[in-house]
Amino acid sequence: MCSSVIQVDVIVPTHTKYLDLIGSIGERIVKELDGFTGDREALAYQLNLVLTEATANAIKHANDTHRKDTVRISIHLHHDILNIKVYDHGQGFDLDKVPTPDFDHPTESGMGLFFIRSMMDSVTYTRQTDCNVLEIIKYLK
Amino acid sequence: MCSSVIQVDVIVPTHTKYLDLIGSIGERIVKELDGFTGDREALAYQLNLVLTEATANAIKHANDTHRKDTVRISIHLHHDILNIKVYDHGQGFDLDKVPTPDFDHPTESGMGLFFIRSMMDSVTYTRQTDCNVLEIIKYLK
Amino acid sequence: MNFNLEKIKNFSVLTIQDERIDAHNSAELKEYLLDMIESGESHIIVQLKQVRFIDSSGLGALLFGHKHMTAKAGQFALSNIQAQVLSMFELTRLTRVFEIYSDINEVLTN
Amino acid sequence: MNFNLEKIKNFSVLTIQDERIDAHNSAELKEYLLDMIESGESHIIVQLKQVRFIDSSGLGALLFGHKHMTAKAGQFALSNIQAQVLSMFELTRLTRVFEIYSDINEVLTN
Ligand SMILES: Nc1ncnc2c1ncn2[C@@H]1O[C@H](COP(=O)(O)OP(=O)(O)O)[C@@H](O)[C@H]1O
Ligand SMILES: Nc1ncnc2c1ncn2[C@@H]1O[C@H](COP(=O)(O)OP(=O)(O)O)[C@@H](O)[C@H]1O
Repeated sequence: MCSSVIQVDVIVPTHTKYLDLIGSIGERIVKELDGFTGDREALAYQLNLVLTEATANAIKHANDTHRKDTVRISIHLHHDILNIKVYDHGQGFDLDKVPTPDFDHPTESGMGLFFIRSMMDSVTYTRQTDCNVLEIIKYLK
Repeated sequence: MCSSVIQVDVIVPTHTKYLDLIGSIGERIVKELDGFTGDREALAYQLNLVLTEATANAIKHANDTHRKDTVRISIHLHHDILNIKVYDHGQGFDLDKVPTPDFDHPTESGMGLFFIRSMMDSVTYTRQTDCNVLEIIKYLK
Repeated sequence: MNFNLEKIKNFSVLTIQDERIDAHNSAELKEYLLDMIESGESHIIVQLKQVRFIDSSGLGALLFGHKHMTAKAGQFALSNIQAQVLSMFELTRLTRVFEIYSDINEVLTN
Repeated sequence: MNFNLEKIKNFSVLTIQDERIDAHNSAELKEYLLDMIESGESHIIVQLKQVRFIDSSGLGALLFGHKHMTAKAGQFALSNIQAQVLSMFELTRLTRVFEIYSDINEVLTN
């Protein structure tokens, strides 16, 4: 237990039906932000979206039959820093190689990480020994 | 990571302003129950209430200045078993000695554990080396 | 907590404008009721139409109002309680203690 | 996903009756649009009034409908998009791709 103001850890089966739950929890946490002077509704939407996109990626692109088929998401709010981690057990990927969508020739997929990057302040993906972590940070002030 | 269907762990400061968040998360989880044939709205209310009462008790009755002032709540849904744990770092109490409210002479307090016991199937309170745990179980079928 | 206080006939109608009464705001409700009673109100109706959720401390706050009011031989009524909230009163047999009306007009037109 | 399909004048108005379009139900939306197009509908309006939330896969499903329809020289329009949802179209410049109406009557009365 560290001095995080709010910490929510969720584990759900790797199934898209749980995206709504994850997104809603994120949206709900926005209500608890003290002293946030920005557009709360926009932030609630953004957090819902970012959690939805990141969790959907862990479900879609990181299937692994050897591990338990669950996905873990952690949301930490520590003062004005919002930190989201989404863990997967797939083969991993190189975040730096994911291109920005070509807006002149839009395609049906490939917009998820673009949204995450546009809305948040820092996005990293690291391969650890037993899992991969997509870490997303947003500074609220 | 075990085979829990849904697992949500929340840590918040020991402040009553977070009761709503905790209760709302519980209420939201009820939406995800597959194949629950009972009254979903009533169950959502009950879960909200039970989480609110248990967390409020950890905040009100178990203040401890030596530990970090946070309260941890875990909600596990494993098939048809809903398991709630609320951790506190106070001096603890004897759950068996808490009397049923006297309905002929109602008082302003002392109804929280009565609600928890009436609505859930099993309630235990155990002192562990580093904390106390109120564990609540509800069988959903 | 957000309240709306209205004088209708000889009643003071207190409408709770929060969806939730719990340990976070019940002390404020208690204080507000105490202030009303001490300032001489003798017919209080608490309208709970907007309240979706009440916990044991919320019931306690209302019981506090009821006790103080009846000690002064005044009237303390509750109205427009939502179904799930009402079941909390039923479980604790508080339906026998409180004067409860399904609609505020039932009290006002009596 | 819950849809409501109505024929108004020569338009097929598809109203999405879910508040949320995400990776869980976007494939169903795609299939439904494909079925409509393959069965010969040539003027489709997707009404999004009730949609509070859309993710990238939801935008993808609508883009799929747009592409298939325009390939057949048909009309594919969107209407009544909520503000937050509209901002997703703006961020991806999809406002330049889709025919978007703030109200369905704008299309119907043209
Ligand atoms: N957790 C992940 N594991 C493996 N690959 C991933 C993961 N997340 C994203 N990717 C890769 O990055 C690409 C871009 O992701 P994204 O922008 O979300 O769009 P989409 O999921 O629609 O393809 C994906 O197609 C996939 O190849
Ligand atoms: N986590 C706890 N730590 C210590 N004492 C507790 C705890 N939870 C409950 N209690 C004791 O049990 C009593 C009954 O609790 P409850 O039925 O919730 O009513 P209330 O909190 O209104 O007194 C409390 O007054 C308190 O003495």
